[in-house]
Amino acid sequence: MNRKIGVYICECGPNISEKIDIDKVIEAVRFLNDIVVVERYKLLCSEDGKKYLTEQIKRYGLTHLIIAACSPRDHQLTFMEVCENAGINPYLFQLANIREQCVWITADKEEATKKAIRLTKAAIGRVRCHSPLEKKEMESNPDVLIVGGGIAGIETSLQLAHSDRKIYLVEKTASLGGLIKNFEKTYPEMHPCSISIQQKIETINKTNNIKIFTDSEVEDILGFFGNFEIKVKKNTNEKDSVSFNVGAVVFATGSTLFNPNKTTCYGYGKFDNVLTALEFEKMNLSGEIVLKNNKTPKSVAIIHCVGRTEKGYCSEICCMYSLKFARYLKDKIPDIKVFNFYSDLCIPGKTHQKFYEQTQGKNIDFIRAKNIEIAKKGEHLTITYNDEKSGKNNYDVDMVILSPALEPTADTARLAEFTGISLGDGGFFAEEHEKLGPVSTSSQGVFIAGCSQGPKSIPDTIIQAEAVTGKILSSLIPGKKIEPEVKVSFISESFCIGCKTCLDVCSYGAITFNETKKVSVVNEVICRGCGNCVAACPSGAITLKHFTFNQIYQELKAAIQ
Amino acid sequence: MKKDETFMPKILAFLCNWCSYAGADLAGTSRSQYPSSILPIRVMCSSRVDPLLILRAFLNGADGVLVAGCHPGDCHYQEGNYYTRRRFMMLKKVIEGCGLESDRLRLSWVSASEGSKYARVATEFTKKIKELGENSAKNEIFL
Amino acid sequence: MIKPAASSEKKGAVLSIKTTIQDSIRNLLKKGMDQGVFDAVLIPMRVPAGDSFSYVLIKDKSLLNNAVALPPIMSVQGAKAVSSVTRLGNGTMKIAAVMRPCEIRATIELTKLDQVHVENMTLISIDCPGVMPILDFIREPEKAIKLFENATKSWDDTIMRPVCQICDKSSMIAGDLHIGTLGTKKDAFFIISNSKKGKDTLEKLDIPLNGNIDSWQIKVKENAEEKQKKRKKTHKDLKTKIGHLDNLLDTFSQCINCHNCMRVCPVCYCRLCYFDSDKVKHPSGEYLRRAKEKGSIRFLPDTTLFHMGRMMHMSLSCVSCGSCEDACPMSIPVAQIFSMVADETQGLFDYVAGRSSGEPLPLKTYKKDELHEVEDAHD
Amino acid sequence: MTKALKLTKNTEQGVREFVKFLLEKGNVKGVFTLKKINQKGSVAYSLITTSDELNDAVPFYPLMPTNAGTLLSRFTLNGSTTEPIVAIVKPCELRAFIELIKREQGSLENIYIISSTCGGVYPLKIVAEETIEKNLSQYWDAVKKGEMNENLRPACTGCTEFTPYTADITVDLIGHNNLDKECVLILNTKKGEELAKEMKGEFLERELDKETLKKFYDKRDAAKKKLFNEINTKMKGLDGLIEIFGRCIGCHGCSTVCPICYCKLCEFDSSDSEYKPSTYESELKRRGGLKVPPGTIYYHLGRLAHMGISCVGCGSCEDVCPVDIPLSIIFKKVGESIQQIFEYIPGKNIEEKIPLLTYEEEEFTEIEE
Repeated sequence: MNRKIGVYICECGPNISEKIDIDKVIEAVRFLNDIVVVERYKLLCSEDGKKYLTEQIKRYGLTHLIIAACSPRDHQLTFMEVCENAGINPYLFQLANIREQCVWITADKEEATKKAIRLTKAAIGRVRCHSPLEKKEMESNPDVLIVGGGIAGIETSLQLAHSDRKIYLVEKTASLGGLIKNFEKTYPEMHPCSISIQQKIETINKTNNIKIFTDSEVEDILGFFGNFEIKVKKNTNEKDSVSFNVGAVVFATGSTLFNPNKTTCYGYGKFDNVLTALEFEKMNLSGEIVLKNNKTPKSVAIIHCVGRTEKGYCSEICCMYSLKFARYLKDKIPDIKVFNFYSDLCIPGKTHQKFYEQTQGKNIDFIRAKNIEIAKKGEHLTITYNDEKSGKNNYDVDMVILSPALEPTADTARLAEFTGISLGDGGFFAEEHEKLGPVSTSSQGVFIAGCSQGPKSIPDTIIQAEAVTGKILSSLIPGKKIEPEVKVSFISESFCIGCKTCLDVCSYGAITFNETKKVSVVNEVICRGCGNCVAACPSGAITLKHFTFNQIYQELKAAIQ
Repeated sequence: MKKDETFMPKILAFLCNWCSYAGADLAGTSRSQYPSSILPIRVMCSSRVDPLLILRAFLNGADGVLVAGCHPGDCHYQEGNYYTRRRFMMLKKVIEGCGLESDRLRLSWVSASEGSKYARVATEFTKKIKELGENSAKNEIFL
Repeated sequence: MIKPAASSEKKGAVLSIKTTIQDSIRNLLKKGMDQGVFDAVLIPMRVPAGDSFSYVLIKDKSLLNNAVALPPIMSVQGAKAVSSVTRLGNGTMKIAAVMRPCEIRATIELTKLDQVHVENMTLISIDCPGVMPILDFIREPEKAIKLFENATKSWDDTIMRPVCQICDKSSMIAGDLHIGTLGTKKDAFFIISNSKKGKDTLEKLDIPLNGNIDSWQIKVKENAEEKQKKRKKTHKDLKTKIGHLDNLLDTFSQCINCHNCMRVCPVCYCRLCYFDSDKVKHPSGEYLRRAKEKGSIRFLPDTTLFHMGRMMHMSLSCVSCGSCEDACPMSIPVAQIFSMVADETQGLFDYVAGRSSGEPLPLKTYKKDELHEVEDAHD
Repeated sequence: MTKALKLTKNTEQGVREFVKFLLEKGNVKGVFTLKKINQKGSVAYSLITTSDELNDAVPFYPLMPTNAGTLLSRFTLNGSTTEPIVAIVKPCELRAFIELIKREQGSLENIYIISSTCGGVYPLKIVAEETIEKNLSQYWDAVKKGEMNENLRPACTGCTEFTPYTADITVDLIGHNNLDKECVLILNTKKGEELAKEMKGEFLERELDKETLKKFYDKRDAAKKKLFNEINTKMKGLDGLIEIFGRCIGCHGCSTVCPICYCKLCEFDSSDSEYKPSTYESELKRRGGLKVPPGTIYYHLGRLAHMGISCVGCGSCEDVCPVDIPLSIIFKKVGESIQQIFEYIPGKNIEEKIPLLTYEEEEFTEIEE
């Protein structure tokens, strides 16, 4: 191919023009092979600049474009768009970053000019090896599978149902509502809870485009973003299974409580009147707080942080709901004595401190304790512990409520395996990125919301449900095709020796093995284009489009010569 | 190796797009100053940096090669940088085992918010390379 | 049989030697570079450790001082070096390549397979007394240099590779220019043009082609005839020795399948050899089946198939350079066997590998009326 | 204590009869072992299916024509063996095979492995020189006494991995005094025990003698250190490397015979490694001259980077080098230094991942400055 490369150097107002000798840069690259024009311009990213570039491309019949200007993080897309509109494939363009990483880091004009020349030459060296890449488009299914009928699943379903798509909501128990349908009130405002969740369930039942499967489990998930094939089976009838297609999957499988049986010190399951938080919520919702012998308790101990050491993390919400329990108890049995045994109090948030103070005010004891043990003593339960100052101590109470850590539900691992995502700390679903991608996962089109991602409060759960909704609404638009990444890996069949090295290092399960041909194959829709497999392959059989060995090598060679 | 005060080394810096390239940009926008010896090469992930690319750069006369990526655990692609670290460690051993200067290779984790760290690494590394002098592979005929 | 160029085409000059012939050649090349006749020179040079020679493409004239036009060994066959420089195209540099006759011939073979592009290259050969086995040199370089020097003077081939000892094409065959050292006076050598390009080059170097090269021609002819006799005899002996399949198998039984012979062969140009490809990798059942047929098979099997297959693939282009034998860790006389087979296969088509770039590869062409002896007799 | 089977035959004869028995019983359908293949005394690995042919088997011949790891890989590359076979191989060959299996280049299924403590092998040139037979009695004498032999492959002289890790049956050779009177097969695995079960002989509890092997190890280790030190004095800087590799003729025979180099087409032979005319031109502008073909140092360093992690130190590379480059010691030295950082012994454990295909979150924090 006869290349015609145009090189344009942006003055970026005074930003670049005052810091280097642009004319020297022009001189240095003007006579390189394939260069047909080298010009400077005051501000290439401006509307005028873009118009100018378009005219230049047409005037010189450019096949490749080099712009020496700012960081590609700023205007790469701007200029790629210019290329596209002017009829050059946008991948036959390269941006040399002579601003952020060149003129702004030194006051030495001469050095900066030399470096700008090197960077521009590097970009030219690279662009010579560029190949045009074509945008890929794929039909996508806008429908969504939501696994888990708790507050996260319900909220996501309701939000998404407003857009033009079908929602499949799969719940493994007989009814929707998850854990919180057992809660009488929510902290800190102590508003009724079970009523509002009932209302949501009614709405969901009335919404036409939400199909609900209760007593059901997801049996298989195949495919990728835009085109997942789902199989759901009824728990009650093995043979009763349904298949349908969706474009995205949301895991809202929530959490379950750490089983206090795993530590013997609490006597859970052994002594009467030792309850878990959930058992207590249920008792409270039923109306009456009573002991096994139907008497009203006179004193209650609430034990925080049950299982925290074993699990290795703080479950965030236990302290707050323990305070709520103290409120329930005081409201229903005003004379009751309540002891809170905690190791660290976790009361973050703008309203929680106030709630804690109000709870404290009602003559409720907070004891920082270690080595808690519970023994039976007649009708009572004796709590032995070490406190901060006075050493070993004990109290007798009528009832003990344990506030255990939250842990992922049993099917978390199974669902993760279906979709090739990994499990993070504590066995919860691993998010794509702790900070930058908290509701996405390593598998495109698979999202996580609520406690399946980690212990969290109801408001945080709803935030995630809404975030997932946003992600799906913006990426999976009914009638619009999806554009998978084009800068992906490609494996040459004739070079591949079939050692599966690439399968091992790929974080996305984007590579599969063709057993007949004994070669690895990249699924271009799943590949994210990191290039890890390329560096891992000893045969040089893998190419990462737009980051080929030759492209990078020519760039670096031109840079150091 | 010749020592020369005016020697301006040529150091290639493979920067991952998401963390280190952004960090290097930040060094610029906050006007952190560092030597112009550093020549950035943007890659999507540090794990794309094939040890053979580094070897080729080295034998082509690059005075130093810096590979920078997201901090462990922060990789945009989840775990690429853990592989980078292993490959890099191994390459260093190969270079060292063959009696070459493995100090010409450096691995650094630079996040998008660590502009000043990037400037510091660039400055330190340049200083180190200046001490080592020019890479003799540059003019070697029998490679 | 060699078809010598008509003597009218062969014109040469007699140049005087001031210090050594090597120096004179260097000066000639320098002059060429000074006058812009060549931009670069491809020529052997001693490696820094002194234990070998390597082709170096030289642009910096001062490096020519270390160049050696006729080193005692052939570490890399020159055609491979030419291919490395020009396989992907002619480039813009005008290059003078100084090589041995068999290296030039291999280069000519590669032009027919598009593996070299010599339009911008001037191929210069030199009268060759043979090369020493590479290990003889590596083990005692200084001694080897002395031995070779003496052998060059006396044209004594006893220290050379066996296949060099039976080489009957050790002088000008193809190429553009030739440096003649046979039949000269002590302080002179010949430079002979063999093509229009060669003639033009000498013109540009102000070397008039009016020298008397008769003594060289006579000596070359004598030498070739003597070697041809020796070659025929050696091949005959070899044939009686390995002429039977059992003997052939026995000869190759020591082969360890390293394929070095193929890798260093200048005319084995495939990127991936058929005999290294998936086509020769069988399922275990196949190996077991073959073992059961005979009670036992050598593993890997098909060693002889490899060598004979290679003969099929490349013997028509074999220039008997001997690289294969030099590279064989098991000291199998590969080069001698291949030279014998090559003489026979090339003889079939009256073809001499590398004699002329105008001669098409025999298997790429045919004559309507030929080779009836292989046909079934028909009425 | 491990189960063992003692036969009152000289060791080689004993093993020969053992595998004959296996073949005749039908426990295995083939025997993969070294065998004399002609009158001249050439030895090659063979796949033997009849007991008559086993008479020429020389299972412990001190020669490695090809690393058997490569051969077993070739045998099982396109699916594990359809019928059971027993393979008698050297420890480094077994380790190479395991490394290849980790790379999906073969399968152990249906293969019984017999290995031995290994006294090392001679360079192949000894075959060309036809002097091996002369050395044999001296060789076995030294092995018997647990002493080192001279003139072995340099890689063997410095080999400290002479005991197999994962063989089903290990034959006691090094320091085994009664080598010529008895044959001791140590049955390491259930598979091995099962195989030997019906063989006539004395079953006993026996392990390799740790003390003898430790002494032998110390000798080898000292020899290795000496070899490494020698090479270290030469491998100084780029100039040193060029001194060593300058005579490389680029045949890539080292990679062809390397059991770990398993690629279909080596990256260094691919078009990616070719220079364009324009590349030559720009290189010449800078350097004034360039070795042709170029890339020698790149090739050797690159190969180290590719296979050093799995180098089993068999020494095949050096044996086929037409220009006597001390490859095996260089590769062994650099290979071991890489392997040490990952605490990895190639081929020791089939379950252990190749270090470059896995990682730990907390490691090598020191290299990130």
